[in-house]
Parts: sequence; structure tokens; C-alpha cells
Amino acid sequence: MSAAPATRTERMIVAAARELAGKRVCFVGVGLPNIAVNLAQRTVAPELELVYESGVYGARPGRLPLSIGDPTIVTGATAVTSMLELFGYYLQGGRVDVGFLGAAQIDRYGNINTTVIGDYAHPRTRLPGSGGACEIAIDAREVFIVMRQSARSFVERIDFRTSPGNLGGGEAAARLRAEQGWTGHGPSVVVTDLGVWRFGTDGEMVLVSLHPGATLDEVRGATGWAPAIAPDLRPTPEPEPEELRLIREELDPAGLYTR
Amino acid sequence: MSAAPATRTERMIVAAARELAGKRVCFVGVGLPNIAVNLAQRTVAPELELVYESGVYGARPGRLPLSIGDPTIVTGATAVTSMLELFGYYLQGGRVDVGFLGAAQIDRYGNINTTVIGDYAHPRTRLPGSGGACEIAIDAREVFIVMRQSARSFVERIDFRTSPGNLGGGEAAARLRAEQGWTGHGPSVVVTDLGVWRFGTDGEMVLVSLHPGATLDEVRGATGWAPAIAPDLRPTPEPEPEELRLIREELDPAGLYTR
Amino acid sequence: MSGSKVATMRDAIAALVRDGDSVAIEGFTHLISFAAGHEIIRQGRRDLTLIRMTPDLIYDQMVAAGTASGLVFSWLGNPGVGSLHAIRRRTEGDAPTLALEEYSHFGMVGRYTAGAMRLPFFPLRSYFETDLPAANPRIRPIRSPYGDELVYAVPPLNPDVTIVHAQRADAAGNTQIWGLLGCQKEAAFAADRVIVVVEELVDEAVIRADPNRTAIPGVIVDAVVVEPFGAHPSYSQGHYDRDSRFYVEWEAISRDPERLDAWLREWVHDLPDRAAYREKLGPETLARLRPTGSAPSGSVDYGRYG
Amino acid sequence: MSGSKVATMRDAIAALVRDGDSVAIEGFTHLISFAAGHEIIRQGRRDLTLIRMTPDLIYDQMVAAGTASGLVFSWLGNPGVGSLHAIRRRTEGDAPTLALEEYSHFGMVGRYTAGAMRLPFFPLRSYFETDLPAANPRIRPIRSPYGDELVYAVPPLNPDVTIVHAQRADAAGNTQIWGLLGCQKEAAFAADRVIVVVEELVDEAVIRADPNRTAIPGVIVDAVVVEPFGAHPSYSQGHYDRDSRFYVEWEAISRDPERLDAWLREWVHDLPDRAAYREKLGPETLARLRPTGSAPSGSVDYGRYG
Repeated sequence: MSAAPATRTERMIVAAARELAGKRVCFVGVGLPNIAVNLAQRTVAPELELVYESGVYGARPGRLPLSIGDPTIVTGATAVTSMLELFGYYLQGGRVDVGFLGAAQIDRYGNINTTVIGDYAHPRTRLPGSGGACEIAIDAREVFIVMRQSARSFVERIDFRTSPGNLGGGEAAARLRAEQGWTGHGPSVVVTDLGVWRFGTDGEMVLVSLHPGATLDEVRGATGWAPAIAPDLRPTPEPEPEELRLIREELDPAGLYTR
Repeated sequence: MSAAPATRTERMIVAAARELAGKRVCFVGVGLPNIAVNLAQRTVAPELELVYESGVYGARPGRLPLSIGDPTIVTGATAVTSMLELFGYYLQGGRVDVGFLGAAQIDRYGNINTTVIGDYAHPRTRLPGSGGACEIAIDAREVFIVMRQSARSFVERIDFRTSPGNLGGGEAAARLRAEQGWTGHGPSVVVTDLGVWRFGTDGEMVLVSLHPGATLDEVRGATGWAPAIAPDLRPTPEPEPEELRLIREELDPAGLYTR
Repeated sequence: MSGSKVATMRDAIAALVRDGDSVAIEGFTHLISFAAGHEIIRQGRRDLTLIRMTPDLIYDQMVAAGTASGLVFSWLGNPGVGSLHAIRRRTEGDAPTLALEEYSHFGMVGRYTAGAMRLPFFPLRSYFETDLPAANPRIRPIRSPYGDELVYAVPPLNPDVTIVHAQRADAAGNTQIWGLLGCQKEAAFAADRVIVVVEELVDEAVIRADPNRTAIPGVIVDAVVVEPFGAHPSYSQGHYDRDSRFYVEWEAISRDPERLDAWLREWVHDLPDRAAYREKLGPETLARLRPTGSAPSGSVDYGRYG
Repeated sequence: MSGSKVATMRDAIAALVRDGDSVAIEGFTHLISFAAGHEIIRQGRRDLTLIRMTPDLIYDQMVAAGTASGLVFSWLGNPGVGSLHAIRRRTEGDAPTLALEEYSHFGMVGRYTAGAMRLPFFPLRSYFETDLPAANPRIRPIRSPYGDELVYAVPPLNPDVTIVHAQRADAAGNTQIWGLLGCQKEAAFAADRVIVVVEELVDEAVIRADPNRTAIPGVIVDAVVVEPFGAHPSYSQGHYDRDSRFYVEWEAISRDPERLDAWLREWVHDLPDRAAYREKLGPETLARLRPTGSAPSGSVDYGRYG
């Protein structure tokens, strides 16, 4: 019965799920965030309500959906509405506590690019674009970012700002958000396959815990700037056997996202 | 089997109903317009779709509703929507051919007051206000007005302009409507208990037919300005026995509106 | 999902409606919570700003009972019948004592929508060439950033409390409505506090069986009050008819201040709650208002997936 | 009520979609009319501006087939899988040949809504401090007439043609949808012409039994096409599942232009119509996509009145 040790991706999912303890309404993205949110609902956040930008509130997916518009998130949900109402009344209306975002590029202030690599008019790589990300970054009370970390994704300067984070610094961002009446307070945590980052009052991300097996050198090599490290840096707590069992047996038995 | 002769109110309803020949989508007000529209659907306009500002499209009322929010207009309707969609997508979206309005006061240009008699801040009589009338006057492709006529209701100057008609004249009104992108072309007919009025290119109403039994002197006494009379003024055609039967036996058997 | 929000009307009003609040009891003809209005009168709330597209009899009663200092509305009358005389008495003549803030229907809908969406304004093609913007300076012109076109704007409306009657909800406040939907969803999302009053309390599974029917999610609801017949003389589609006879009778009651006071005493102050009102209405009235038959929607299949 | 609008897909596309048109085939994941897209490819339409929040595989196919010169969208990908490589090939590098006009999801929804409501713009709290307004100058700041607050505006979107797949409609085009509603209603009301494609043609009485379920009224519909399984590999809630396996397979097909061409030949050009596509899919695929059970909504009672 001794389980295989946790992979880095599993550590990332478990760490992200634990961040949801006590949260109420969560805007779910597909893929890794979806697994993290479903894990949280089965462990640290049984009261969590799942919102999907496709128009679903209070989803009870019977299987892991491949897309955020899968029929399994509809059947048995509390409410299914038009996207005008979902984005207008639920998200912009300020009813979402946590929004999950992924990123192709992120900078030290949590600003995110999911639009292009290279020049906008003549891109090297055309990425999907905003979708609802730009609105989630502005309207969700706080934003959790989940992504794999590398020197190509953690960059000094993002090629395009799709979703605002702490802009050019914490104070200016807080002032702007207040002035312009944003509901959101911006990014509060970035969970990667190497560790967990939080944001200081200067708006810059700080590594607060390191996954067992990862090293600070590895983190520095996978970060496009000189990263701030918390003086009380700790190892990320190990996943519980039950968390691993849920991921492996219930949430992603095919290992589509977690291997 | 010889029926009682038509009353003036019945003549008004029949004349209004006949105006709907060939029309497709009609925004129904309660009371007299409602009877006229239902009569038209049973006679000259079998294709007529009834829209109620309460959110109903394609109503099939099983009885005459006292209010425009009666449950009988809901059961069996084609669509029932929120008022945001009804006013936004159906009315402002330009999908309504004819809007029916009543009035407490009307001027020669078809401008309508349903707000106050006297000064706005200290009114002699507080009337209901706009409801949807202001939007109907602007957005319905054409507007039919049905009202009883008297020197107190057909006035030189209305106390408050709730719903725009031909403003200060036909040309200026047409220019403004085009410039500001109104869907509506304004009032096209006023049907009263004395006769039927249409609008000339100068935007002023002209009496084009006189109900049998009414006289021109009576019309002049019940009009607060020197009314324009069409050179080819004709008597309003008599109601058909079937029209009277429908009103008396099916649409208003209690005579709530028609006596 | 979460704990029960079911409360008595007395407790819900006591906890959630305060003197000086702005209160929207919404529902266009359909599903007007007379039960909540009467409890507010009984608890003697004062200085309320009453918000409704169509104030209807309930606000005529609440104004007559002295609960209100202001009214935000778009159509002021007894639909198809006549006037709201208690309100007229406080708004006509030289010294009106009720502050009126007046829009059109689409203007009110736009205000709730802006409130629900946290927009600073809602644009609409209305008010052109009317006296309404002069009468209400909160109706303002706005230029389009495309081609300079002019439309009008109305400001967001965020009631302190919105009260909605509905056919059914679960204990967490997930609420379903059929028939006329009015602007209840917008008014609820725009509000700081929400009370839902229902004909029937149902299991969560009933709601989850038809998620497209859900108008208001429990997450924005503060209290669920179960009050069958709580909308009378308004109605609940499928449960009972609008009591049009009472709307006609109100014309004479409302016209005479003494009769109106007597009516309030008999039907509101002297009754402890809605159950007593229902009993006083009597079985004949309840029977008279029963629908003449059923008209089932039919069932659609959402399908199981996984 | 009025005459039948039922047509074959071939006739509907021939009559209503013209070279140079802007065309919105909407449906968020759910109810995407692949059947209509394939018929547009077969009929060789050119120079279309394709509009969709999420272009999905259908626009990757239509772009690969040479029907399009522009794309208006908010999220460009194969959801949960990867990229739309045909579109990427025409948008990356030094000489892109497909004009992109890019918004966020709420921006696209706002554009359709402004189009449906004939508003000159729709305001939203988005785009603050992003590079999107610089990338797309049609996203413009606008000041509130109340307190000077700044928000952003998007312009109305009025497609020449909107095509919507739905569970059912009557012959007059009155259309009902359950499950994800996306922005189909807004896209349909915003359009000049509307084609509805349905799983089932039903009697008018079925629609009228549940008027709250109606998404699109017949009065704005030009043609009704009956095409069971017409949304595959997208899905129809209650009828069949999303073919996620095909979405995964598309990644490799789309990546290789020759394979993609072969796929288009085999599954679009060489088939006369959707019936042939259904047959070619075969009973095993249809069986694999059947829901695992039924999940009935239950019926509500509207009541008879008079």
C-alpha cells in the first residue's frame, strides 16, 4: 500500500489546493487549476462553490472535464446562466473570492502574458489571448496563479501585458485599483512546480516555501530576475496520502495533467 | 339577432384594430389598446405577435388581462424573458413594428404627457409617468395612439413631455430621429372616440375620418387648437357585426373598457 | 451546500431592514412580496426610500403607513384600474412630503443592471427630447467614443435591501422563478442584503435538476422565508391568480384616508403574521384564485456525464 | 404562427451566407454548429470575417479551407489541449495573412450585447493597465457622467449572419436551449440574418409549454435546419457528449498542413451533407458519445388562467 512519492506537479496541485482553505467562491480555469480546486473541495474547502466562465455556478462535475464548457459541469449545477450574467453579475459584480490564472509569462509583479511571444503584430508565437483572464485579474477579490516555472516563463519583462498584476509596484497598484474601483486586490500567491511565492507590500513576489526535492539554485536558474527569498523560507509540507490518492484515483486517473 | 348600434368607444377600438392590418409585432398597452390588438389578431392581422413590456413575446391570452403582467399572457406564450432583454433586445433592438400609447395630454405634433398636470415639482395631478412609454415612442417603428378626445386632453401645450412625438414639426423631428439613430419614425395615427387622425409632412395631425354620429363642431370643441381637417374627410367605416360580436362576447364581456 | 438561511418573516425583517434603508421589493405585477411589506409596516420602520419600477398597492400601503420618505420608480399607478391615492396625497399640491426620483422602465432596469454589474452608469437610447432629464438631473447625456453619437445614461442603483418573492428555493437560498422574471435578478445582485420569500422550500436536488431555471444563487441571499400565498393580491404563476378584484377595490379604499387606515389596522397591524392573513382571507378567496387547470412545462433532459 | 422556415443546410447557407460576410457561429464549447461550418467550406465561400469568442476547431478548419480573411475573437485555442495550428500559421511571423481583431471574453459579450441592444458602445470594467487597448484601438476609455470614473468601452458587433445550434425549435424558428447558454441570444439578436440548426424540430405547443426556456424567437430567424448530431465534435446537452477524443486528435492533424487537407477532403469536401458525416462517424462513435444516463429537469406548472 505504500504509494509512489509525490511528483513535482502533484506537489504544485496540493499546495494550490491548500491555499483555498476557507474560501467560498472560486473561478476555475481548466487543467491544473481545475484539479486543484476539486481537490480543495474534497479536503480543505468543502464549502467551495465552483464558478466556470462558461456560465456555471455551483458545479458538481461527475468527472474531470477536459474543457471549461464540458457537459459534466452543467448537470447538477446550482445555476447555469448566460455569459453576460456570469461576467457581469458574478465576476464584475464582485461575487468571486478567488480567480485562478495560468500564464505563459509572468514578471516579478505578477503581471501576466497569455497573448503573444514576440511583437504583437508579427508574433513569434501566437498564444490564446485573454479569454476571461483580464477580467478575472481585475475583478476577482484575489488571484492565485498556478504555472510551471522556467527562465522562459518567469521573465524580467513580459512581451505583452494581458492581465494586470501588481503593475510596476505594490503601492502604485493598490492606489490605482482603489481609484479605478477594481474589486480585486490582485495576485496573492503563485504556486509553481518548485515552490510557493507570495507578494510583499512592494508588490514583488517572494519565495516563501520550497518543494522538497527542489533547490534554491534551481529556483534561481528558473527565474529571469534575482528572486526575493523569504528569510524564513520553509519546505512546502508534504502531500498527505489521502491528497495523493484523490489526485491519482479520482481526479486524474489517466494522468492527463499530473504526470 | 339585430345587435345594438356601435358605441363611440367600440368605434374607436374597431378603427384602431383595423390600423394593424399587415403588421407583425405589436407592443401592447393595457386597456383599450389591448382589446384593439386582440381584435386585430382575430380579424385583420392573424399573424400579429403580441409583446408586453412585462417580458412576454407571442402571448396567447386566454382571457382579457386587467394588467399587462397578468398570468394569462404568460401561459402558452412563445417566449418570456427578463425586462432587460425585453426592453434591450426586442424594443431598443428595433424588433417592434407598432407601439400603442395612450395619453393624458397630447399636442398637435403627437407629443405626449403622462407625467403631471401642472408644475412638475408641485403638480395639480400626479399621473403615472413614463413606464415604458418614452422608450416605445423612440424605438417602436411607428406609434399608434388611442385615447378619448376632449379639450383637456387635446391641448395647445402639454404640461410635460413624457414621450416625444413629432417634436416641434415634421422635418425637424425626422432629422433628429435620423441623427440620433432612433429606430422609430414617430406617431402615425391617433384614434379617438370622435375620429381618426394622421400626420402630415409638417408633423401636425390631420383629421382624416369622422366616426358616424360625431360632428366637426364636436371635434373642434374637443381640440385645444384649430385642428387641420383633411380635404377628403370621410366617415369612418362602420364596424362589422363580427367585430362588435368579438368585442362584446369575447374580449370585454363585462364591458369593463368598452362601455 | 452551506447552512440553512430559513427564517421567519419577523426575524428576517428585524435583522435585515433598518430605518433609513433603501428597500426594493421587486416583481413586475408577478411575485410582489406583500407579506414582507406588511411585516415592515408592523415593525414600524421609518424613513425608508422605497424602490420599485411600479410601486403598486404595496407601496401605497407602506407610504400610507408612514414607513417612507422617498420613492424611486418608473410607473406610479394601480395597473388597469386607477391611482395610488395615498402616494398622490403626499406628492400633489404645494407641499409634497414624499421625495420622488423618477425614471422610465428601461431606465430603472438599466439602473439595477448597472448596480448588479458594478458599472458606474448604464447607457440607453431613451429620454431624447423629453422633459425627464430636466425633471431628474441624474439622467445625463453621454457621448459614444465611436462616432460621437449621443445617448443617455442612468446611474447604478444599489438598494440596501432587495426583497423578492419566488416560487421556490432551497434552504441555502438558491431560488427559481418561472413566468414573468421582471428585474428581480438584477435587483438582487445589485443589493447589499437579499431576502427571498417563497411559496415552497425544496430540496437542493430539485434546484440542481434544472440549473437554467435558477434566478438567484444562494451565495447572495441572506434569508429565506417560506410564506405560501405571500404575494397576494399579486400572484405566483402556477400557484394562484392575481386578485384583480382586490386591485379594483383598492381604488375606493385608497381614495379615502380613513378607510385606508382602517384597512391597514384590520389587515396588517391587527394580524400577527401572514398565516393569520391567509386565514382571514378565507378558503373561498383562496379557491377563487386557484388556476383553472395545470399547464406543465414538460421536462427536458440534461443527461448524465460521468 | 407564421409559415415554416425549415430548410436544408445546403439551401440555408446558399441563401443566407455570402462572400465577404461577417459570420458568427456561436456557442461556448456547447452547441457549436460544425455542420454549418462544413457546408460553408463545401460551398466555397471566401473572404469571410469569422466571429467567435473561442474560434475552436471549426474556425481552424474554415481558415485552413480558405474561407476567411479575418477573425474576431477573445480566446484562440483548442481548449484543454493545445493550439489551432492552421490559424497560427496564418498569424505568426513576418507576414500574417489573417487579420485579427482581439478582445477579452467580457469584451466580446459586451460587443454582442451592444449589437443586440442597438447601443453605440458597451461599458465594462476591464482592460485597465493592459496592452489590449494599444493592440486594438477599438477598445476605448470612456468617462462616467457620474463622478468622472474611467471605464472602457467596446463597440457594437452586428454580424451579417449568426448561426446557432440548439436542442430544439419549431418550424417558425422559436428556439429553446438548455445547458450552457453562452452568448447565443445576444449574437442572434445582433445579427442581420439568423440560421438556427437543431437536434429536433418540435411542435409549437412544445415551445409554448415552457416559454421561459425560449432563447431565440422565430421573428428574428431566417432558416431552421434540422441536423441531428450537427454539433459534433462539440455537443448538445442531453443528446450527446463532447467528443474530447477528437479534440485531442486535432492537435496532430492541425499541426500538419497535409494531414489537415486530407482530413478536410475526407470529412468535408468528399461528403455531400451531414447525414453522410453521421454515417461515416459510425454507430460506435455515436454510442460512445451517448450520455451515461438521463438527468430530467422535472416539470413546473405555469397554470391555466381563463
